[in-house]
Amino acid sequence: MIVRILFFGAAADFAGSREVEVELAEGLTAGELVESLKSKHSGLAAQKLLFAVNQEYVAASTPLEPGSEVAIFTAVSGG
Amino acid sequence: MIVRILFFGAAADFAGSREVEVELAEGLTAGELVESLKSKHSGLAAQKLLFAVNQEYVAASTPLEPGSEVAIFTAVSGG
Amino acid sequence: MDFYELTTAPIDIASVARRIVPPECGATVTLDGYARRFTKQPDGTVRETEYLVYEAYEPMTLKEMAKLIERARAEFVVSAIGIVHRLGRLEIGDTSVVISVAAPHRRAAFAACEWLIKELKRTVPIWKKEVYADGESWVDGDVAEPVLPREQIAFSEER
Amino acid sequence: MDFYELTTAPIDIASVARRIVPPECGATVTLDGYARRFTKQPDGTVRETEYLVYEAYEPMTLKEMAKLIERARAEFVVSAIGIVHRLGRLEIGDTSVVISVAAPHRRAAFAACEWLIKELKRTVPIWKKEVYADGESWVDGDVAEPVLPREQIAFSEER
Repeated sequence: MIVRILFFGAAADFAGSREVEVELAEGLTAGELVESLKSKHSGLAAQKLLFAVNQEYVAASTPLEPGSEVAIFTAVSGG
Repeated sequence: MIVRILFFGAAADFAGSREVEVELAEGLTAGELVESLKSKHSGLAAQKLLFAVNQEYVAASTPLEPGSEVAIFTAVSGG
Repeated sequence: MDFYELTTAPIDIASVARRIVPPECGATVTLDGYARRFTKQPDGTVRETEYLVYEAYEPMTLKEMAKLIERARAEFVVSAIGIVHRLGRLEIGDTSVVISVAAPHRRAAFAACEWLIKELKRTVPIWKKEVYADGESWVDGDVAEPVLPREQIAFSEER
Repeated sequence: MDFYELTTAPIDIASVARRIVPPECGATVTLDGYARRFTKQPDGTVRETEYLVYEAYEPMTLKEMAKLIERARAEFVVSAIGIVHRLGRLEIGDTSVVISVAAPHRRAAFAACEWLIKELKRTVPIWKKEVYADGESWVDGDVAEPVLPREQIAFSEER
């Protein structure tokens, strides 16, 4: 299945991109995707990452679906 | 001795004036003046009055002095 | 950097809040008080106010505002305080008072601002008259206890 | 009457605060957050910021702001809430966020405003980059715990 990954803030710098589309195995969870990204980008590995699927915070165990929009980012710092 | 009395807010309506100069016995206290005004103006008698001498809140036992500026008023309601 | 003022002109709350933006701060908390159209009367009914008139014992008001700021500074870690109160006739919705507090930590700015409006309503000699279609009345203050200087001074000296 | 917005233009805090003046209220509390010139670094040194850049995950930010307002209304008795956050480049002292809360009782307005800025900083996907004379860095949020929807929804549903 194809999902879109968005990176924000420091996570975008560490990932070296702001947006990518990737082909993933069916049923992969949000947490598993984050772990696989950490093993691919050493900069991300050291970060405490938050993530959202389709613009909502979700639990790591949430399975991704075709077309999901996954956002990966470090702790928010607005305000 | 002569002191100046200022009335504010509801107290001015009850006293029927905003400012008077009065001749008082030496050594009269602020509290005694307030009591004597209450016995003179029935409208004031029912009020819980606050008072200040020379623009400072003072205790009822504070003696007045010649030229004192005494302010008499009901509970403040600014803000 | 603190300031306190009386005015008969409309108050622009941004002009108060933005006057205090210290470089070590990140937040300013502002209380904007204004004339309420509907107020509950002591008998439980709701009355509609047409406009308000504020009157002050002006020289004492300025002294009390200065003391208020001094006491707030003894109580809270804040960088700047601004207080502006309007006098005279105010239409419904007009700002009657603005209190702005800037602090290095926003917790202190919130706490000091809330404390300042509470104490201003208790100590500063200003009175509000509500004018209705069929009459008018001076508003009774929240607290009718005498306010003695010892009480005020002790408060800041103990710290 | 509530509103929440993102903008790249300067924010006039009065235009936010004065947009909510309900007839049953007497006070609006406003938080004005702005870019600090001096910030303490994790190693204890103080660094001077030249300007800031705010970036947001915009569609999620708007959803989170809506949830924030919904949760605040479940927790506090307030009449109106306005939130405006600025994005893009901000100079020192520029307002980055304004949160205004009007309530029948000012205690609730203070409490809700303080709660809203705390929760906004924890949940709304906006990031701040500080730019110094010799470099730049993304600011780490106060709280790095994941924020799950159950936690948010439970919060308002339990009341």
